[in-house]
Amino acid sequence: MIDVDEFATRARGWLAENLPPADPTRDTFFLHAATHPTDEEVLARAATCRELQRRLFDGGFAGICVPPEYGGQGLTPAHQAAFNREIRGYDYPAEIQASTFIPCMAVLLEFGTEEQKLRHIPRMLRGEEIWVQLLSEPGGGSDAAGAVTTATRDGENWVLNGSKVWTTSGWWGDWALCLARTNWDVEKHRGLTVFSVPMSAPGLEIRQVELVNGSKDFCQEFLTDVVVPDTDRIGDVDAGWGVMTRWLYHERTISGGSPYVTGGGNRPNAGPYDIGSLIEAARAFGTLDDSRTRALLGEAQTNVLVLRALVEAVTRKMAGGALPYHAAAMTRLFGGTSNARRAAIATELYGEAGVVWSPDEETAAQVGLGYLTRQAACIGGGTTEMARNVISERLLGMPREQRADTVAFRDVPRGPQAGGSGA
Amino acid sequence: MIDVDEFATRARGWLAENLPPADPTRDTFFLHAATHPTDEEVLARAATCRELQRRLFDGGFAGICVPPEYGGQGLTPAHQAAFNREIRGYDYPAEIQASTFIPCMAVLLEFGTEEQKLRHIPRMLRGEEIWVQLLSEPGGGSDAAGAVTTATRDGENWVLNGSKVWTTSGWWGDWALCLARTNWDVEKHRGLTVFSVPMSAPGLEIRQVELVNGSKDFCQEFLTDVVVPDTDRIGDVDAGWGVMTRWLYHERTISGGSPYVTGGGNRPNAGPYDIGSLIEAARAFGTLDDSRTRALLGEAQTNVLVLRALVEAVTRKMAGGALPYHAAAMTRLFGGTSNARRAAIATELYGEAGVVWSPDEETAAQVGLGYLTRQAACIGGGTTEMARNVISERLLGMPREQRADTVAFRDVPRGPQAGGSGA
Amino acid sequence: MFTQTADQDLLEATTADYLRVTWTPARIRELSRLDSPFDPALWRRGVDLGWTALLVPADSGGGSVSGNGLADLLAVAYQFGRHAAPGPLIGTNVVAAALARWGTKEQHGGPLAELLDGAATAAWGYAPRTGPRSGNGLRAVSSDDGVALTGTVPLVETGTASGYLLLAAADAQGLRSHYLVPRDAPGVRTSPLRGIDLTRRYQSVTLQDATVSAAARVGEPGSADDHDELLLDLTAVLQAAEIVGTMERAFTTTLQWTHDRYSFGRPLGSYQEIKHRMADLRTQLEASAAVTAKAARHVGEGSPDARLWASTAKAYAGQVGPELIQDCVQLHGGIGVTFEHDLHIYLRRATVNAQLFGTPAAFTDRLVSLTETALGGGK
Amino acid sequence: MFTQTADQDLLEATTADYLRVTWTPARIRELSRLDSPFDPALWRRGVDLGWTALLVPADSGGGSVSGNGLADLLAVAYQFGRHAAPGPLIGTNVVAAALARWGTKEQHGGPLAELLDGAATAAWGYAPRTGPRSGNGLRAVSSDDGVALTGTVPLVETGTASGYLLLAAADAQGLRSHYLVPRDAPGVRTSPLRGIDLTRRYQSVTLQDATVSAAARVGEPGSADDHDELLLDLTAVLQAAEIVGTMERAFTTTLQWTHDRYSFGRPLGSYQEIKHRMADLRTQLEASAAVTAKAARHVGEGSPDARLWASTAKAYAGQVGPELIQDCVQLHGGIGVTFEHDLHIYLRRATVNAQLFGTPAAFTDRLVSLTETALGGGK
Repeated sequence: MIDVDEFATRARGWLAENLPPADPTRDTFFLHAATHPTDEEVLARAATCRELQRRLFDGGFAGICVPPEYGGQGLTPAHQAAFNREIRGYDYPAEIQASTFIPCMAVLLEFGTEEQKLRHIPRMLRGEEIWVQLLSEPGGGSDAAGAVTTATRDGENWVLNGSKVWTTSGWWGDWALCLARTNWDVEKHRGLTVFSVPMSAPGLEIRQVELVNGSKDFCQEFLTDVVVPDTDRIGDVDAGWGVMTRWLYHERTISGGSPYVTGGGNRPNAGPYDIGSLIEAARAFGTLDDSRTRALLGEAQTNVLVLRALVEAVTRKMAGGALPYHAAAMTRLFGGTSNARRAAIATELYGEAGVVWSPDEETAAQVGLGYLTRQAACIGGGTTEMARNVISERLLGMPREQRADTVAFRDVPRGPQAGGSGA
Repeated sequence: MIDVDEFATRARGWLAENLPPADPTRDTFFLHAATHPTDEEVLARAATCRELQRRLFDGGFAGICVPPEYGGQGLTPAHQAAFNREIRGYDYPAEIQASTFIPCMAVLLEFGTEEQKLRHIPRMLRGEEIWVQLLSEPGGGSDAAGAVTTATRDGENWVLNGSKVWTTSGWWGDWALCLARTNWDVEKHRGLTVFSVPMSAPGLEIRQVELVNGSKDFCQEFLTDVVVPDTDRIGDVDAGWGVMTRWLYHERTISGGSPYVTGGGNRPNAGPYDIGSLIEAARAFGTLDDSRTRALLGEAQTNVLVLRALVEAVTRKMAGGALPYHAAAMTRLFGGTSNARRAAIATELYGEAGVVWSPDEETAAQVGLGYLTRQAACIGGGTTEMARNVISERLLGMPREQRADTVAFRDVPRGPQAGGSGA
Repeated sequence: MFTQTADQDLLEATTADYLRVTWTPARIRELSRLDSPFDPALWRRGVDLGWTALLVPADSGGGSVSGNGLADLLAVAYQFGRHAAPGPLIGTNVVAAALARWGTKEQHGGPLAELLDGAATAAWGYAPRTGPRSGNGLRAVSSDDGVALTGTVPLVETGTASGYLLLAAADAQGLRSHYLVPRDAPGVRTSPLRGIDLTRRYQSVTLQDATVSAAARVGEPGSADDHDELLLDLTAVLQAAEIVGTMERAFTTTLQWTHDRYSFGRPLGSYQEIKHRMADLRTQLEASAAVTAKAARHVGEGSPDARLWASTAKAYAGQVGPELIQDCVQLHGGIGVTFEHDLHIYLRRATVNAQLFGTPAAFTDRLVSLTETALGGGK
Repeated sequence: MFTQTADQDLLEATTADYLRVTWTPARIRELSRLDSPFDPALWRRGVDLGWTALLVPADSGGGSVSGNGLADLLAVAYQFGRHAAPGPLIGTNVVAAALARWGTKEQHGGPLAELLDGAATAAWGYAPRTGPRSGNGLRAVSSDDGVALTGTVPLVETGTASGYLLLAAADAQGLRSHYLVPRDAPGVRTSPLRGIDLTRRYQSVTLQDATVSAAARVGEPGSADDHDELLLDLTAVLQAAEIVGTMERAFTTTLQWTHDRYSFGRPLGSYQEIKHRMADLRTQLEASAAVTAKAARHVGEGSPDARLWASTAKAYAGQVGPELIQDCVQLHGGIGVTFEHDLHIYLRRATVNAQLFGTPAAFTDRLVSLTETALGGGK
């Protein structure tokens, strides 16, 4: 196997020849953008991502940790990490790392049949298949295992009915992993099955969801008699929760530690909350030497640095066995709350300028709109409340909450708004 | 009945003749004192309180809202309020308003027999009987109805065994209201009875509890075969919870609204957290014009003013029926948390000076020691957690917590430390 | 939310009825797509309910229903918050109050009457002295033609096209005076701003030798510094009242949600952590309402403590209001950050009210200065 | 709490064993009644475990067990926090580090050797530039007799009677240099201070022509400003480590309490609101440990980011540490504010560490200044 340094050297040369530089002014991440791309712009960018991914594949840098039989390079996480360092400053297909590679490709690698892997993974690595997640449901909230989208067996096929939501990039994805209920007569975790579904399947309608800040990247899907062949089932029937556990694990590696993504993963850049940007704003406002302003700036930056130290420490301790896997919930909690706090700090620093701005004040607009969606940092990818449950029950061993959902799923109380959008 | 203004005029004249001025340097309230009185000093002050109370009685100003047959003046809360305004600036027996008059006298007035009232209330009003509360128990926490101190019937007497704690002024009180369990075979609220007990009763041992700040005003009592005649029972056998409900209600009126106390009740003065004191400190430190310091000062004072507005509004709304009685839990919650926050603010303002001080820096010492006991503001008189339960369940009508104590009390799980001090 | 008289209840109820029908959340979302959502006819119908009369004495054409016009207006502003209704309610009332107190008879007969019958709206061109939105300040040069005003005003709310601006300008001696400037006066140029409120729109204003008659001055020469402080008190109380309205609406919506929404087979509201948060939020709501009502009473009566209470109300409600609504968003989960849900309408309104016309931090500092003065050591 | 080498684990374990037996909570409560709780024999036995050697290179008589002495000392300080053990651990180590780095051969042979074998302890007389404890600063006047020091040092920790003080004094040109001053030097007068820590005692120091030999200077003339910053980094990291120890002890105690204590027939820990608070506290504990360990690595290695991480560690742990313990007190109820309970001894230690040698706010400001500099726009 090629040694890591040599690999890095080779990558450095190849990148300089083959990838364009990143455009620092382009903010690909919906949470901070004050203006949002048109659908045409999104599709154009998706095409670019496919093309960039294809270049990586052709250059021998796609799927660095993926076995060669599926089109990968068969190298180690250390090689991927080295490549991720080298690729800084280049444009790369950031928008398809999640969810195509994590969690979807990672799940396929673990649970797919040989046929499924051979069919999909090379196409993923060549940028030909973009995958999304049909996971959350309108009535579901934090309870992934409470899915009510139903798959009914029909000979060699399954027929899916229900609704999914919070599908990032849903409207321009090619394929999806989809969690569905295949048995209502057992406890909720024991009646789930995972399928792969083409997003173009008949009966699958996609609607873009507009967020408070104008973003339309999330989608809601309505499944009406969508037919899926049994050969597209991922894992055993009614064994979907086992798949889900790993699915959710891989999804969480977005904040670091996945061997399957190129670049830093789709981590949002700091945008208007970056300390440099905040300091610059305070200087422009003439408040930089004000001690209250400095206390806020320092708090914002303390949050960033402590989070960095925490992620490193928890990752190290989990790797060494000093902390169990559930300890990752601490980084999720700290990350969410500290992110939300930074949005509040920015709003406080900007004051009047953060709620009303002139058309050329792009950063102020980002602060204003960012404040409106700040709780997304504590909701998306599992709420901070769920993280607190995990920490207290799994890490600290405190008593589990009383549950009313351990009976057959069909008898679980679902409340007056069950299945509805709840709005 | 004498008209309120006339009564106030009469009081004004009488006070000028008969009561000494208050000594503003004397802090009678343990929470803020950095140095604590010796036992001798406490007893001397108690004697002064008795003497002052006697003067009030002789002057016709004791028990303003108490019926004349029990030694009171038979007037209205408006008269009491007018008197409380007039007495500002005079020394008055602040230390025996609570618990002698509220809750003890108030409970006797509601639940005592005619004989009990005639026997005790005039003596209370003359300063001859100081009453304390034997209520909390070492293993009890927030659950007043979970008392395990037991009263067993023995002919015309009851025999009490158990332990009580957090008895303010316990070691120099004359009599006590005592809550005891008289029936272990029914649900916890239905097996309680209230008794009056002389603090000098044989078998009643009293130990002063030292707090973190050096205060020794609280006591723990150990009851070993304490004999109480049935004629000292307050209310019916096993009907103690009905008494308790009112007992706790009267106790809470310490923060305003009781017709039975002279002066402002035993409300702690602001001490080192008073905004004037904080501003003076900041000026001495040279930080008064620092914007961070001003933000902290402003937050401290905002807390004070908002609490004042909240108490007034809730009191007014409860009186007018716009809010139920349980709304008072909001003032308890806000009062507790805002008090604790003020202690943190003072510590932040004092910085180095609030943790190490020279012997002559009395206010700094108060800040340092006050920080150590700051949670007392969120614990004493019912924790803020209990207040949140009350607000959510009683005021907002949210679902009640799952309970494990609705069976016969003897079968309620009490955990490994039941009955112990828990330390 | 406030303890008030039967007449105040009636004023609040008619306002609430009108706003509920007129400004549904769906309608507000539609208006957000428009460049100019102000509707003169709808505004006039609101004005007919008394919205602009309350801070103006009866002998100037207005009238209070309780003797304390600000306390009356409190409930109107509260309902504006509950419905995130467009205005311009606060600016028009504040300018009307200024004209009623300090205006000439001519100003009462003309502009004030227009505000009172809804023909025009007004905005107060307040600029903080420091921070990101501190304006350059206007300069006033007197001549035989009148007074020429030059400079920029960072931000005023829009309304009727031919409405009024109350602007402070300094003369050569540095004395600041207020002037009532028609929006369409020559030399007045406005540029649209963007912001987070869906229906309230703001402009920056540039004046270049915008000339008004000497009779456009409001109040004695040099009185603007003092008068600004009073207008700031009025604005702060009304903003706080709107914030309380947004808080109430978000809280009530969320309480219902915790009842209807089930998680793991149990209502969300049966989880103790959720219950305790709701208890905290309910307490903050009550506290915000309490301090705002107290401020309205004091400012409306012109009591010595008026400024202290106005500052406290804005400092407190401005701090906890948006945070309360953010917690409501959190309790809703993902749906709470979608445009089709209503919560953000109230979050936007609360946040704009909190930050404009003096941030909570600025009012906190003001409170400290007032306290210093009251204690005798102030600057 | 930290990821460390086997040698570091051993150092921590022997320290923990010794402290647990020697400084029981009951013993600490007893010592709080004494005027002078320092015990030279007990200190020497601790020093024999290596407590004062870690920041001193082997060729100066010290030695690290991992190559990064500060990372080693981290675990010792952490255990000091867990036991609220008296020292003076931090001051002695910081002065030892100063002597090792900048001291003369004579200073290595004399005072440093005494610190290394436990015969003496030392204190660094740091005075913040602003705020309540800003000292007047010392002045140094050189003559043939040596250097005469005059002025006050607001606060030093006590230790051995004949120990050392490391003090910075400014000469006539305003250049500040460090001097090693014996506590019992003529002209040195101490006054006892009081405070919230039960066993750590502090004094203020007044020097009146306290004359030391010119050889008492530590480091080049005028180097004290720079050197103070490094000593501040070391102190901040060690204080943060002690705070993490107090947090861990309070948290663990409280977790057990929520298991054992029943309320309304259920363990306290079965209430969701309590569970979520414990989750928050556990996360703050882990975060404090993480940032402190990272700071120790960077400062110990002298990396370019050392000062940034040291400031962050003290700012963060100093802020959340005492608050975490206060929440533990709250979860205990009334018993948590009694003298006989142990919680307050950790609260005291955490709070003293947070506030002395630079408050969390001061380090937050320092962090911003460092960031400004790193971004190229700093002052």
